[in-house]
Order: sequence, then C-alpha cells, then structure tokens
Amino acid sequence: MDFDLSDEQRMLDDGARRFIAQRYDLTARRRSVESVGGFSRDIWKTFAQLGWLDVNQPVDLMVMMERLGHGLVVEPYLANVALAGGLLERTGDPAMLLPRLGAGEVQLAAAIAEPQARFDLHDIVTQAKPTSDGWLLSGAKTLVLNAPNADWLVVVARTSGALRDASGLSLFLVPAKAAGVEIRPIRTQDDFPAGDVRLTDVVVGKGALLGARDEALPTLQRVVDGAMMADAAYALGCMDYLVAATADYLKTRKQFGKPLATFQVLQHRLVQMHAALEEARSLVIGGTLALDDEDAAERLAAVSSAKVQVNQAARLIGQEAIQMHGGIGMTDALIVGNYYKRLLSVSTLFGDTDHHLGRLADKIAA
Amino acid sequence: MDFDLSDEQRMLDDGARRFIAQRYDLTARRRSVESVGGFSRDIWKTFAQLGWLDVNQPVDLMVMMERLGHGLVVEPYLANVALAGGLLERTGDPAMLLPRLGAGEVQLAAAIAEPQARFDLHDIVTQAKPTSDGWLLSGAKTLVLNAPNADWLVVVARTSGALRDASGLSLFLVPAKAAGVEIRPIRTQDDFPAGDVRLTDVVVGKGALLGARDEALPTLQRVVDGAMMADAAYALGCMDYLVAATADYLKTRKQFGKPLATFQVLQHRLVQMHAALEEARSLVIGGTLALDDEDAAERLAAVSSAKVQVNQAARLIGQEAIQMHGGIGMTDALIVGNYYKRLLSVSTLFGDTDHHLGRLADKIAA
Amino acid sequence: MNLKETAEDRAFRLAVREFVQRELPADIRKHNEEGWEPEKDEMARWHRILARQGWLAPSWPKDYGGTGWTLMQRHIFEEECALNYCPPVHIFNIAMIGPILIEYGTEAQKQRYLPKILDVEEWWCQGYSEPDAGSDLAALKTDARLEGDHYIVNGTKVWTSLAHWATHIFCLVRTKKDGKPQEGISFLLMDMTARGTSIQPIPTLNGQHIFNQVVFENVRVPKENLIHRENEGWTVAKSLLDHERLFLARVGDNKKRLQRLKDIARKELAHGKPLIEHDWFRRKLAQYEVRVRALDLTVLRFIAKADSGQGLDPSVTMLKLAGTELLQDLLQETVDALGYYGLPFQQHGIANDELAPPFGPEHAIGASNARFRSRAFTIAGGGSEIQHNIMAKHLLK
Amino acid sequence: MNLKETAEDRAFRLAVREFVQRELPADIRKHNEEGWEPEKDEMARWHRILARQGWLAPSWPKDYGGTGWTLMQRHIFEEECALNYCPPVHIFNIAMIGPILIEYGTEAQKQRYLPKILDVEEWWCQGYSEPDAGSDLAALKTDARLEGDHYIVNGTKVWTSLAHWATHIFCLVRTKKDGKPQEGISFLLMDMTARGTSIQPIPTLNGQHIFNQVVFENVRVPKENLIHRENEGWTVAKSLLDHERLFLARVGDNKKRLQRLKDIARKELAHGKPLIEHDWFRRKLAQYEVRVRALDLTVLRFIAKADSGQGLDPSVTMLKLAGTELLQDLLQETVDALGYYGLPFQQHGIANDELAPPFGPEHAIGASNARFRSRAFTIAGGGSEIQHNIMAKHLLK
Repeated sequence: MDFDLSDEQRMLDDGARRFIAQRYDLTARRRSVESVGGFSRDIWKTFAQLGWLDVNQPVDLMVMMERLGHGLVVEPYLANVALAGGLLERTGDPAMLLPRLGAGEVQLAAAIAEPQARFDLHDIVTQAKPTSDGWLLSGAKTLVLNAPNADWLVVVARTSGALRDASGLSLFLVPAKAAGVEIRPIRTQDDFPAGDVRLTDVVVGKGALLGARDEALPTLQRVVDGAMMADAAYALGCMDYLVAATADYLKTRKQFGKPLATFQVLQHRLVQMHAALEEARSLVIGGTLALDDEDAAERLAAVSSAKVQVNQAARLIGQEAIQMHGGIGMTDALIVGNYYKRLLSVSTLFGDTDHHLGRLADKIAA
Repeated sequence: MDFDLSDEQRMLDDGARRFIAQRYDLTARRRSVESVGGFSRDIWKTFAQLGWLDVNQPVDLMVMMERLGHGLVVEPYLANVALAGGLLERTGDPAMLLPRLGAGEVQLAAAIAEPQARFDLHDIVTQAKPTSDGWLLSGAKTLVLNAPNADWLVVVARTSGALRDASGLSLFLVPAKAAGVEIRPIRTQDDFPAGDVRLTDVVVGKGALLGARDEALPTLQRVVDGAMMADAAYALGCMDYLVAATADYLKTRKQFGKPLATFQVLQHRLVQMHAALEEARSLVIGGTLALDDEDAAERLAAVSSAKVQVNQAARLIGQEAIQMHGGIGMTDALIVGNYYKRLLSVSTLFGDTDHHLGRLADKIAA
Repeated sequence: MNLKETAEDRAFRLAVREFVQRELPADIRKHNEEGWEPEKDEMARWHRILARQGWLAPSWPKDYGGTGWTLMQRHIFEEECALNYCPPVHIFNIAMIGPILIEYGTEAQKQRYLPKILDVEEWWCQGYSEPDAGSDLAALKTDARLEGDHYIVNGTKVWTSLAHWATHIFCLVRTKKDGKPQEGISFLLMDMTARGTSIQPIPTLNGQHIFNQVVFENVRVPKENLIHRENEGWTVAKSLLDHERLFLARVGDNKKRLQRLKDIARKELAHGKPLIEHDWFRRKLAQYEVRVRALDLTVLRFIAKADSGQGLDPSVTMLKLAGTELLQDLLQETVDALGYYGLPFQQHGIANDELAPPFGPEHAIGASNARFRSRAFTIAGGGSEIQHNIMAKHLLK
Repeated sequence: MNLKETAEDRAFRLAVREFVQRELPADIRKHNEEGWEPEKDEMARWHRILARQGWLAPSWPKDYGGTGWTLMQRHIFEEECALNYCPPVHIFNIAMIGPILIEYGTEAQKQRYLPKILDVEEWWCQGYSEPDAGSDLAALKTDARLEGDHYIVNGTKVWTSLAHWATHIFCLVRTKKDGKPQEGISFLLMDMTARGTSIQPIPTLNGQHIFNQVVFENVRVPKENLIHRENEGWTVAKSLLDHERLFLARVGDNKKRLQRLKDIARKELAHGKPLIEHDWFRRKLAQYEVRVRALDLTVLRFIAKADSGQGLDPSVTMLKLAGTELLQDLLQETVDALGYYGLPFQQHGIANDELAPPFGPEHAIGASNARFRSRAFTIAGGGSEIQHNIMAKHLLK
C-alpha cells in the first residue's frame, strides 16, 4: 500500500503548483472570467504546451485537478479533458479529436443531463432515429458544461428502449454548428460557461456514433465516475485553500481586543473543517484508485462514498469559511465567497448527497 | 391563546414540586428502586391521598409528569395512570377499576407491544378466540411496563383480520393471576419494572371485552398518544434538571485553573442544550393540547412532532450532560447518569425518531 | 392553557390577510415569492399602501402613528405579511431610528423626522460597523469633533446596508478618546447629501448591491443632530426595543419557504417521479415541519408571556439563532430540490444580461440568490456566535 | 499510488486471521461479540495464547519481546483481532508501563518487571487522575516525601480503571510544591498490596465495576521504584509513543460493529419486514459505511506515511475523535435497531440475578451495556475537548 505520488506525478503537481502561483492570481482569474467564453485562450494554449490537456490517467487527473481547485481555475478543464475527452478516449475517438484537444485546438462539451433526469444517467428522452445514411437527433439537454464554447458536442441519446431503460443508449459526436443545434448560454453560479442544448432534427452521419449502439451506459457511467472524482479532487484544492485561509484570518483578525484564533469555539470549528477535509482526501484517493477496478460494486462503493464525503465536507467548509470570515466573507472583495460558490456547485454536480447515499443504500445486501 | 396554567393546575404543580423537594431525594429514590416491585407502596399511597392517581386531563397529566420527571420518580405512574388508566377511561371501565386505581388499591399494566411489532400498534399476533361464554387468549407481549406488579392486565388482541390489519383489534381485561398468564419480570435500564407476558389459552369471560369488538385501534392510538405526551412531559422535567445541573457543574468545577464555565465551547454547547429543551417544551405543550383535537391529521402532526423533538433533545441533552460532567458523569455516584438512562428510554418508548418522522412523512400530501 | 387563536385575533388575522391579498401589487408579490430582495421602488409602493392604512409602523406608540396592537397582533400581522409574500418594511426607518427618536429625540427632532418616515419620503441607513469594529462596536473610530455649532466627522463605515437608497444615516461616532471605549461614543443624525460624504458599493458574493462603505471627510453635522447626550450614544444604540427580538425568528418567512419547498418538490422529478413522493425526501420535509412548528410555538409562547405582562423570556435570544439557521437550511434545501437548475447564476436587475438570463423553470429563478443572501442572516445584526455568548451569559449567571 | 495490500501484508493478514480464528476460545469470542467488556480471566487466557505466539507486545522492541512489525503489520494485527472479536490486550501493561520501562527504566527495573508482564503474572493500573485533576494532570496533589530509602505516599487517585485487577500501579506523585506545577511531579512504581493502599469501586452508570478510587495512606515505596529522575515524571508521562495514537481510531471495532448492526437489521422487523429492507434505514447504513471507509483510509494513509519514514501526520489527533464518535453512534444505532429489546437492564456477571436476566433475542443481550460503556470513550484518555484543543493549536500555530 502506498499513497505516494510517482516522480512524474510529482512533476505534474509541482508544475501546476508553480503555474498557479506565478500566473493565476486574482486578477488573472478575473480576466479569464471576463473573457469571451469565460476563459483565457492564452492560458488554454499554455495548458496545451505543458501537456496538461493530454492527461487522462485517474491519479494524474486527481493531481492536476486538486491544483486547479486550489487556484480556483475557471478554464474548462473538467468539461474538455475529464468529461468529453474521457468519453472519446473510451469510444476509440473515431474523429481523431483527442490529439487536437491535447493541442488546445478544439473545445468540447458532453451533453448528458436532461431536465427531467436529475442525476440519473439513464433517464434519457433525447432520441436518435436511424436514417438511410446516419441519424436524426432530437431532444433537450441541460447544464451542458462548456456548451457555448464547444466545437463538438458528445451527445447521449436513446436509440432503443423506453425512458429510464438501462440499455438503449448511444453516444454521438455532433458538430456544435450543425443545423438544428440550439445552445442557450448561461454562466454557472461559480463562473463556468454552460448552457441548455436543444436538438431539433439534427442530421449526423453514420460515423457520428461513438462506441457500440445501445450500450453506452456502462461507458458513460465510468467516465462520469471519473469526472466526478476529478471534480472531487478540485474540491479538495478548494477546501484546502479555505481551511488555510480561515486559519490565517483567525490568526490576524482581532475582535474584542483579541485575535479570533483565541476563541475556543472558532478553534474547535476549524478542527472540524480540517478533519472533514482530511477524510474527504482519503476517500477521493480511494475513489480515484478504484476507477479502474473491475469489480463494479467496489467501484460504486468507493466513488459514491468519496462523493458523499466531499459533498458534505464542501458544504461544511464553505459555510463555515463564510461564517468565520463574517461580513467580508459575504462579499466579492474576498475570494473566499468564490470558493464557497464553487464548492456548492461541486456538491450538486454529478449527484448530490441524497443521490449518492441512495446509490450506496441500494447496494446493501438485504 | 394562553400558555398559563389554571389555578388548579398550578396547585397540582406546586404540590408535586413540594413533594419532590421534601420527600423524594436521592436516598428515597434509591429506596423505592430497591423495594419489592421496584417502587414504594408508601409513596404510592401518598399519591392516592393527594389525588394524583385520579389525574386524567391532558394538561393536568403534563404538569404532573413534568414534576415527576424532574424528581426522576420511579413509581409506576405512567403505566397505571396514563396507559392502563387511559384505556379503562375510554372504554367505560366496566369492572369499576378506576376508583380503586385512584385509591391506590390496584396495580395495572397495559400489554400492548409485541416482539415483531416494533412500534406499530396494529401489528398484533395475539389472538382472542370467542368461546361459548367468553374468550380464549393466546400470544406474547413484550416490555409491558409494570407487568410484575400488576393485578390486572389490559391486553390488545386480534379478534379478526390478518396481522397488521388496522381493524380486528379488541381490548381485554385479564387478571394477572389467571391461569395461562406467565410474566417474566425484568427491570428497564432506567429502573422501571417491566416484563414479557405470555398468554397461553387464557380463559376470560364475556365481560372481559373492553369497548367495541374489532374497533380498538382508534382508542388505543389516542391513549398511546396521550401516554406518549405524558412521558414527553416527564422528559421535559429530566432535561430541565440536566441543563440546570450541567450549568451548575460548569460554574463550580475548575480545570486548568479556571471554572469550566469560562470555556466558550462548553458555553455554546450549553446554549444548544437549553434551546433544544425550550423547543421541546413548546411542542409538548402543543402536542398535549392537541390530544383532544377532533382533527386526526392535526393530532398526529402535533404529537409526532413533539415526540421527534423530545427524542432528539433527550439524546442531545443526555449525552452532553454526561460528556460535560466528564468521568463523574459516567458513574452511579451522580444522578446525572440516571437521568440520561431515563431519557434514552423515553426516546425509544412509544416510537423512536425514525418511527415518528416516518409517521409524519406518510401524511405529507404529494 | 389554550392554543386556539382568540376570536378577536382570528378576526384580526383575516382582516390583515384580506387587506394584504387585496392591496399587495402582483408584481411585488411575484418578485418576493421568487426569492429576490425587494427593489427600493417596490418597498416604497408597499410602504405607501401600509401608510395609508396606518400600518406602516405598528410598533410605534399610537400618538406617533403606531397601531397600539398587542404583540400577538403584531406577530399575526408580520406572519400574514410574510405568508403572502409582502416585502419587509425598511427596518432602519421603522424598527430602528423611529423608536430611537421617540425615546431619545427632542420634540424638534421628532417633528422634523418622524413624519417624513411615515410619508415614505426619507430613507435611513445605519452607520455602526467599521472596518476594525464588526461585532465589537465599542472599537469604533469614526471621529466627531465639535467646532462651534457643528460636529466635524471623519471616518469610515462598512457593511452599511442600502446606504445607496438612503437620504439619511444614523451614526455612532467617537467624541471622546480616553476612558472606557463605550463611554466616548455619541449618536448623530446625518444627511447623506452632506458635502464630504461618499459611498462605495461592496458587491456581495452573489453579485448583489446591498452593502456599502460610507466615507466621511470633514462632514459638518449641525450640533442639534445629536441624539441624547454627548458620549452617551452607547445607551441609545443599546436601547433598541427588546421586544423586537421576538420578531427575529422569521416565523412567517420560514413557513412560506417550507411551503414553497413542498411546491417545488411536487414539480421536480427524481428517478422518474416527483421528489415529494420519495420517502427519503418526505422524511426531510417532516424534519423541517418539526423545526418550523417548534419555532412557531416557541415564539407564540414568548409573545403570550410578554402580552400577559410576565415580561420577556430571557431565552428570546435563541429565536434569532433557531429562525435564521432554519431559514438558511430551507433555502439551501430548495436549491437542492432543483437539481441542476440550482446551479446557474441568475440575477435580478441584470436579467437581460447575456450572462444571467432567467433559466430553467419559473420556480427555479430566484432560489440560488435567496440562498446566498441568507448566509448573511447568521452574521449580521449580532452574529450567531455573539448570540450564543449572550445566551450563555444568561444561563451561567 | 496503490491501495492494494502488498502480497506480504496480505499473507501476514491471513496468518493472523488463521491464528486468531484457531486459537481464540469460543466463549471469549461470544462474550466480546455480544458487547461485554472482557473479564480478567478471559483477558489472561487470551494474553497467554498471544504470549506463546510472541504476539503479546508487538510494539515493544524485539530485544524486549516485541515483534519488530511495521506499523502496517501492527495495524493489520489489531484489525484482524478486532474483526474476530478478540478481547483487547491490557493497555496499562502493554501500551503504557512496558514502553515506559523500556525507555526510562534502569536495567534492574526492566529485569524485575518486563518478564512478569509477558508471563501474564503481574497486572498494572494507572494512577494519574485525581479528584481535582481530571484532564488537567498538572494540578495533581498526591504527595510523596522521601524518608531515607522510601517515599512516603499520601493521596487519592480516581477513575483508576481496573485497579481491582492490578498487582501494581504506576503513579504520578508530587515531590515538589513550588515552581511550575509540571515541574514537581515524579513517576513511581507501586505495589497494590503495600500497606496503606485501599481501593473503593466507583460503579458506572450502567452498573459495571471498571473505575476505582485508590487511596494511599503513608504508603512506603522503595526509592528504587522511581522511574527516571525525581521531579521529571511529567516527561515520562508525556513520552507515550506518538505512534500509539494511530491505533486510537478503533478501525477494526468500528468495522465489526457496523457489520453486527447490519446483521441485527436483517433480523429485526419494522412495519412487517426486516429493518434492512427499508430505504430509510439503508441510507443510514450507507452513511455509516462512508464514515467507516473514511476512517479506515485515513488511518492507512497516516500509517503508510509513518512506515515510509515521512513521520507522523500532525492530524493524527483527529483519529481518536472520529473513531470514538463513530463507535458511539454505531453502538447507539445498534440499540435503536433493537426497538423495545434495547430497553431492559442486562448485565453480565449478574446474569442470574432476578433483576437482570438475559432478555430478548440473543443478539440483543449486550448491546445496551456496550452503548453506555462507549460514552466514556470521548471522556477518557484525553477527552474530545482536549483533542480539539490540541489539534487547534497545531492548525493555528
């Protein structure tokens, strides 16, 4: 048993750490948020040059995402690399997009969730009907991360079966500019570009099918589990930042003539934040390393446990950081609020606590 | 709207308060526990003389029980007056036992719960078969409060329908000494006499039926709701004692050269104990006053809400009292542990938190 | 004991309900229902409607335009307003400076200011907090130096809610630097348009403009704007009616937010059926029902006690704690019920902005914002930690 | 990174498992499984079995009879013992006085005492706490005055766990009254049979005899029983191996108690079907699974770090907090799963007493007792408040 990073992983970690320290201060981050599409094309190019857009091994991704989370990076890494990239990776990438993703030349988005589906991956209304020379896609997707920037969409659609059937789902590669694709852009509360996507009789060729027809769910589940752990690692970075920032604030801020750090109630609450973070860290490592486990039950237990703990820790740490910073924590002046908002999104994305407790509960042997 | 006691209720309250202060110190209580049957016949006689065994109005019972709880009185008041007495009261008391109960001349016990039933009143296996001149009862009851002392048992049995049917239940008055009645005595963790009761072909006459045949459940439910609120009031007394005892301990006990009361963490936790108690008090008043409400849905909402809050407050206050007293709280030397044990029993008796949250959840309109 | 509303109170409740349902403009109701803070214009319109009815300042003495209601009536009024999605009244006008003027103001001060509040002409804000004096007011530094007939005021106030709406500000300033920190504080009324006064918005983490920083540079304040005596402003600031604490539990808000959560749970799906049909979700609702009921009855208990002349229960401090935490939990639960529709940034006022269009079902629009806003409830007005300290002092005295 | 157990560790685990399953007497296993504390006789029998195998004191250096295991092996051993319901070893012997003798004892002291521990002949208890010195050890007052070759000891120790089993007690005593409170403390080995030593049981709230009060009246202790130097007993008491803190999380206990809770939930009914078939109960189990898994992995993380020479993670303090609270919750949940069968008073040792016969299904018998006992876990050995203080000091340094 060994919890140490390999030399390459350590280099990745150091590199990302250096990048954040040197290139991604508050001003740079704000500039990214305010850029067209909500991220900096320059920084994205740098990511490509550093080889970060080729990362796909679970532990590498965990290392990378924790660093990005610590810097609260808004560039659409999760959407491109973990989600859409992960789906292409596992379905053979017939259009050879991964090298272009690695070079920073294309932007991708995975259109998975639907308005009625909540967090169920198999709750899919969107239809793909076979035509003589391809497919006709129709349906609606919601909160598609990076949709407004995407050149290509990876779309989950139903090719057979009834709503909520586990089989009958297929993946399609759809040009974002295709006729009948309508993207309604929004920004998430934590400053990421996203959008609703409506598909109306979108025509794609036979080659648009990714992977085996009707059998997309297992692939989708594994990629989403992976993206979930990647986002959980991002949350570790955020929580690590907040626990340290709160400790610093308690040491410097005075009230009633004494540093806040001398108030025992705040001390104990800081300890609870820290403990929640450390337990989350253990489970994210466990979940990440289970992603390649062939035992589906153990995989589910490991990733959903990690997700539950991260969601709960994210809420606790985010809310306590705000509360313990007091008024200033409620403002945009301090970045603490931005971390809190990101942590709230993490705690919903890919399933909230109730969803994953339910998933774990369903698997307990009666 | 008025939360004040009537003059008579205030007199009852004062009388009980005086009795506890003058007659029921730790030594007296221990003497009761160690008496045959686990209570003092002398004290019981005094209760009768003071008219306390005739109490049956909800608010009177609440007042009385809170005082008994504050003194951690072990005399079997709940079993006799609230439970068995309540059932007789609502079924016309054909055997004229209530006056004798009021005079302290008989001991009663209500045999309600069954081993498989958990907290469901209608989950009844015990059978009562009609014979030419009465009934034949067979079955098993568990945790029958006051069973070892009882002269008479009020037994819930099935006269028709299947296990867990709401209708088909009837109430019977059974002499504890009747042939075929076997009582296995135990003491509860909080020092109350109780027992398992096994009925094997117990013969009773036609007159043993209490109330309408097959239709006992609504009566049973109302009496149990009433007993539940009475026991909740007892818990208020216990919690009131513990919050005050903990505050006193914090003020007097020193650690690291300072009174415990100066530690902010303990201060804030004491505040949470107090708040939990005050909310419980509000809901117990609400539940008690709803007992006579004709609207069954409102009655259920009021009593189950009170029960949930009392159960939760009982756990919080009991555990925190032990924790904040430290080592001495874990011992039999201090009565704090006895209050804690009683509060744990309260939080199970008549249904734990999960049971009552489920009851409330079932009634939410979809 | 009797928990039934008296016939009089019941009639009063129905009258209030009938009034607010009839008079509250539909657009204001909708805006509030969605979870947005009221705009100034909405507040002003609603204030005028209440003023016409004589209900704008129920807590003031009758002679000054109040209603003479019992606390129970006041509670019923507040609850019915909240349940029907009325915007709150401007507390700095009604609950703070009004009562202070009535208790400590000179006749001239009362004549000058009170009518303008009831006429909805002047808007006040509160200048207490400073950059280095948050919950610890006694540490404040804003300096007021008497020169002839004027105080010359220099300093900075922060977290000044809605200063950008205000025509006036009531301030705690330091008029003496030696002695105990509390002793050198005075209470001044200031005109926001006075030369040397400037306002900087402090945007909240969810992009709202509520807080401000207010800077005074050599602002001249006529001596007659002093309230009570010089160096005794601490007494004035502390005098806020204890009874107001009965209304910090936000019972009505909590009730309506629970109701709205249920409504949303009937519409949002999980695993193919409405959220509210899932036992695990219903159990959460049940737990909220218990908390709302506990809060409600506790408030009623304390109000009945005060109305019957038995004084204010010292546990009244717990009401703000319980009520604000419950509201925070309910508002977060509401966002959670929305699933992915809880994630978009949606902001009123920039609703046509390309970055924050209304998104998702109508019931989702204001939920995220209301939740963020609610984090301030346990910080402002004496944070939860301070409330715990106060309560502990009482329990351990 | 790799969370698979190495082949060596796996083989070690299987060897331990095979050994304990083969060697642990069935009656001891059953008694522990039910949730009872071990009897002295059970502990002694199990100690002798471990001693024969050379596994009684794994943490001691090999030269003194230890095993030379890695921390990971030690962890696996502890976990397998717990999972198979072995009784714990007597910590005062193995984890406390043994390591202290090894670090601070003279050769003569080691020769005299260590073999008797490994032979399961002598039993120690710990004389630290006093009536007015609970978690605050420096306040202790027990007086030791040197007269010739003996210390004359007078004073009272409380919460002395299992003193009634002990042949010896290691004590902190005061040998100097001026100066800093920590500076005048010395560490003495004492014979429990020495004249002037008396024991009073302090029954626990659930009727168990665990704690005692030990009174010393002019007890004569040979000077050579002093450990380390006079007035430096504080250093000795504080020296307890940091690594022991890795094992305070009780991972094995927590795992087996969760397993047992599930087993019970398969047997106990609610609303006509097994508890475990209810979604609301399964969600509670799921939350416990998350907590157990988090604790387990965190312990493994810290152990792997220490074994690889990167030192002890300063967060190790959180392990006792998380592990003891989890165990308390699991044990209470187990009682709750029993419904009414959680209520009877059941006590081992007085099982034939008419007041406490075994009652209800077999799986119910020890549950209530184990739950009560567990309340002490967050009080003893540095209460949770102290652990929080220590951890906070580290985080805020």
